[in-house]
Amino acid sequence: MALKTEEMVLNMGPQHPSTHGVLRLELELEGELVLNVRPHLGYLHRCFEKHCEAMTYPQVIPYVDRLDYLAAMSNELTYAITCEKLMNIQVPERVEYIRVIMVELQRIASHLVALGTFGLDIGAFTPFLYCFIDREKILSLFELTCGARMLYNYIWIGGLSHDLHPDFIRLAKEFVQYFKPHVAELNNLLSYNKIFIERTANVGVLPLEAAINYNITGPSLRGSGIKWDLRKNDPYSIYDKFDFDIPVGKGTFGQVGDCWDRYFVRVVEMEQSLRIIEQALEQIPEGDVTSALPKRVKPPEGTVYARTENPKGELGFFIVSNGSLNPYRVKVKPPSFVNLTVLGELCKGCFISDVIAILGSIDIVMGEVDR
Amino acid sequence: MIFDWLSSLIGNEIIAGIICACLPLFLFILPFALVAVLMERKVSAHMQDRLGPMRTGYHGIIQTIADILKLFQKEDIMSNEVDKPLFNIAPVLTFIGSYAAFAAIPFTSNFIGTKLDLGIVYILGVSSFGVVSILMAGWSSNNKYSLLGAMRSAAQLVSYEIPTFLVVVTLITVTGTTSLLNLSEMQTGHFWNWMILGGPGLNLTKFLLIPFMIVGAVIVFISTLAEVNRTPFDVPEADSELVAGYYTEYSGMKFAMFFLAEYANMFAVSAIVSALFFGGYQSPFGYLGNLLGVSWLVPFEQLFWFTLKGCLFVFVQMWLRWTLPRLRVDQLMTLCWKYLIPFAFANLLIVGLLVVL
Amino acid sequence: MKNDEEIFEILKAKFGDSIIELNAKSPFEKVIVIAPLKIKEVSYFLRDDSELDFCSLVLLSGVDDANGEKVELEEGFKGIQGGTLSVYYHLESINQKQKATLKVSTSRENPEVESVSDVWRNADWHEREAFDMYGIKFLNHPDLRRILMPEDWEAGYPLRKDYRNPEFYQGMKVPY
Amino acid sequence: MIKQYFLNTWSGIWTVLVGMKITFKHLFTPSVTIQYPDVKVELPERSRNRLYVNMDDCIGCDQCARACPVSCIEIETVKSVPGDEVGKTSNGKKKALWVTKFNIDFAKCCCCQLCVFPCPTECIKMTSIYEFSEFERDNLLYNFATLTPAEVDEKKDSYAKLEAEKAAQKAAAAAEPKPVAAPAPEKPKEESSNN
Repeated sequence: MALKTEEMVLNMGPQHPSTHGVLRLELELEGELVLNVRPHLGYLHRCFEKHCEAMTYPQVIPYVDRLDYLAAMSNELTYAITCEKLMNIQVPERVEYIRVIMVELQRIASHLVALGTFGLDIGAFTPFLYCFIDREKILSLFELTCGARMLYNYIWIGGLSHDLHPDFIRLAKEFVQYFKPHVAELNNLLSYNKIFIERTANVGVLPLEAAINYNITGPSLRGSGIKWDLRKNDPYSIYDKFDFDIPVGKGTFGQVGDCWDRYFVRVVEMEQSLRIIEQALEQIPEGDVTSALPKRVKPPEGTVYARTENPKGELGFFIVSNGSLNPYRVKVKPPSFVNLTVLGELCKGCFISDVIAILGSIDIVMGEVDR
Repeated sequence: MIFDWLSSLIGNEIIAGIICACLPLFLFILPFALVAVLMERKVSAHMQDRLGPMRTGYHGIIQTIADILKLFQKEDIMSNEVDKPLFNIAPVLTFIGSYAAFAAIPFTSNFIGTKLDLGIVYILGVSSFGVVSILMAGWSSNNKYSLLGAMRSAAQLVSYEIPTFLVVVTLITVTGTTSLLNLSEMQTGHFWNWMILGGPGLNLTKFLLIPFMIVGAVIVFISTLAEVNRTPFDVPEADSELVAGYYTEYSGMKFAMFFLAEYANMFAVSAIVSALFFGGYQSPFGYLGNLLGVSWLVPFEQLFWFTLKGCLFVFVQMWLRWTLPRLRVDQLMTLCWKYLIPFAFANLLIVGLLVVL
Repeated sequence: MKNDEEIFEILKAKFGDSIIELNAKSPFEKVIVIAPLKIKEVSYFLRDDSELDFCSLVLLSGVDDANGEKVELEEGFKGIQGGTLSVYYHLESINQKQKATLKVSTSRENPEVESVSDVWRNADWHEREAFDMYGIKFLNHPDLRRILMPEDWEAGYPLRKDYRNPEFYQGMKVPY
Repeated sequence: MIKQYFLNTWSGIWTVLVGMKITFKHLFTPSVTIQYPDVKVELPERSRNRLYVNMDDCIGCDQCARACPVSCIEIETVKSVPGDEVGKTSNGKKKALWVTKFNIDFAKCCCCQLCVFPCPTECIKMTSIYEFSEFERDNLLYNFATLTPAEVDEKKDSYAKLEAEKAAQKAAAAAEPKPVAAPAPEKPKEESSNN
């Protein structure tokens, strides 16, 4: 007679070391094997969309910062672009350059957190701190520019709150030179480590068709092997002026679209961001950054959807304006939220340890998932 | 040896035995655990470009003492649903397991708890005692994370006994002894007499043995690392998956017991590796005491070398911990059954052939 | 690549009355308005037709049109009766490089829309969110529960324009 | 198959050694930690921390309170009666309002700096003070208004009196058939300070 076994339900989170915030996963286990995963959200829900309806358009920006708090600049840029599209504002060229520099620095910072915490989930503690040391340097650059380290309120509708600090360009160039060897170091320490490869390669394989059907965006989509980057495919700001590549997952150590591919796309993206920053720092023109700021943000009636390539994926804002000072409806298209939908699909039949790895590799931020 | 001396001094064998048993605990394990915890924090901190504890004393030297005091004061939290007797006894048993191993470890040529002829076998035996207590802790906690951790731990410890023992058997074929004291005595003289360099004597076999001894040392180091649940083999307590594994529910002094046992274990396995392959308490360069003609200096030198070697291996364990990611459960088994055991077997065969020839 | 008018024409030819109009009021995007109970059929066509090939649903957002009449309910609190709730679908085709915006409007009192979670898998959570925030019922949705709000939230649907904060939740005062 | 096996073994050992080399190198790189309360980082000039309001310059225009996305600024003003000397701002504008209440709740403040930009007299600004934690949440409510409660009552009274006088005047004017343009000195001043 076979032993009678029953499934065990394990609650992972909302307070758990590696659920990246307050995500609760309900795992159905058979021993170490995961049969089913049910994510539960909402622990960080703070009514962003309802708040927006009571704010004027510029007042929304500090709230936008708090969506994906690891990439606040990128969120601001998306919101600013949406409102500029709604109001038909052309921003000066210097503003565009500064925005690109900031957003790319932010992309590096966000990826550093993603890579570091991914390593931490796998069990490597040290690369996490190396990543954070480098990230702190980026945050210091931001602090120099706008005075805040995480929630900047820097990119405004039609311009910027401050011009660059006189030292910024020198320091940014120094940072680029400083950071280049660190990517190689991270690769040697973590990416090519045999244990790390064993843990991530062939784990959580996301086929391309499923990724597109789930509308996965950002590095997670590119890890599945498609060159889809809004900076190239649907250019906004002045990204068409720069020369950079889009890394895609090649299945170096396993199938295309596994955790390692998703991870490595981020590493290569950091290098490409460095290239963009270098070009932008060389080409940046002189000019006034506040000239296009509207006196009164009162867009015409209409609906608009604009989007940018955030570090986590495609962030979009759908704004319904009724012609008043307050937006009638602001709907966020949060990349983390959409990317998280695929978790249940990916985690079927893997180990508990793999759930952690998969969750880390799709890189979610609960501030954005729950809003 | 020290027991004989003590019993003749006091005249009562039981008291002498108790004193003899307590000596390593108070003279060695507790101070070592204190130093090792601080060392772990400092090593990890400096590897990560941090400073580590800096406030209590010069560069945080007395931080661990402060921590111990804090742990003493902590409330002993126990949920209603735990299996109380098992829950209480598990940390004590864990500590006993690791402490018992010290009985057969030769600290110097004079100081060894008991001169067992089967010393190494005894150590391997009692160290697997830990499985029972870990299973106890995991089961009695009534926590799913603890249970998973305990299950993983049991599978892991049982598996990794095998490569360890295979390497030990290899050494037995070379040396013909299972007593750690005899093994250490054999490797006296200079470092070229160590087992890692083929053992004592100077002949062709010695040089042929060197590569296989190195392989054996690596295998035994990896498998003992796995036995003490250190990264990359810390799946039972994998903090990012199972919160803290089998001791999730423990707090205060009970938690400290697990902690202490872990560090005591770390030193025990380091001592085994050094006794098996790196000459145990033997100095690599000969003794100053012999040179100067003051023979009482020799045991102290031996203790110094023994501690140094032990600490070196403990440092390597820490170094590995702060470098490597963690293996998955099935990969842990793969590493053991598909890599370590075949290699250890092949090693055993080749060394056996070499010895016969 | 097709523009909105062409897509509208194709849909109109195929589905006739289910496609209500092409709303070009907004200067930024033209919206194809579709009958709420036909949206699934239309979605399947949009996804599977090789000309259209809308392989992904970028965003599904509920909107409270608040176009009903305002009624005084109690103590100066205004409710809305009648009018519509809308759901916007932003679609994108990666291969054809085209975008489209669909919209369905449903009655406020009994908001029912066909679920498209079979067509695009990520619609599952988006629809749950729209249900959570507006109370729009997505028919044939596999698991229509609240997603962001607590599951036992009884005070209604917070993003409706006539939403009123409850005073107590689970015996706790709400504005702390 | 066999080749792969040995390749795996080798790459396992080799990559571990590579990683160990990197961490060993970092053992000797200077650490980045700062011993915080003893050593403090110098903040850049644009750093945004606690707000400070220079009440001498504040004209009570309420623009900062309106810009604030979290409504942490609370301002109440009383119009001055003719003859009151409210004072001048540092750039020479005459003030027309008594600021009877200027509270900033730093428990709510999100340091977004949106209040600083619209201020016409640049009297509200971000300072570099970041150590102002409190045990009681109420202590985070900072009161910047300089007037004492007694003074506030006095100002309110005198304005109420003025209003009453005006109302009386108006009533009188309404009673009279010929409308008299009542002088209203405060209003235009308020508008000019707003824009």
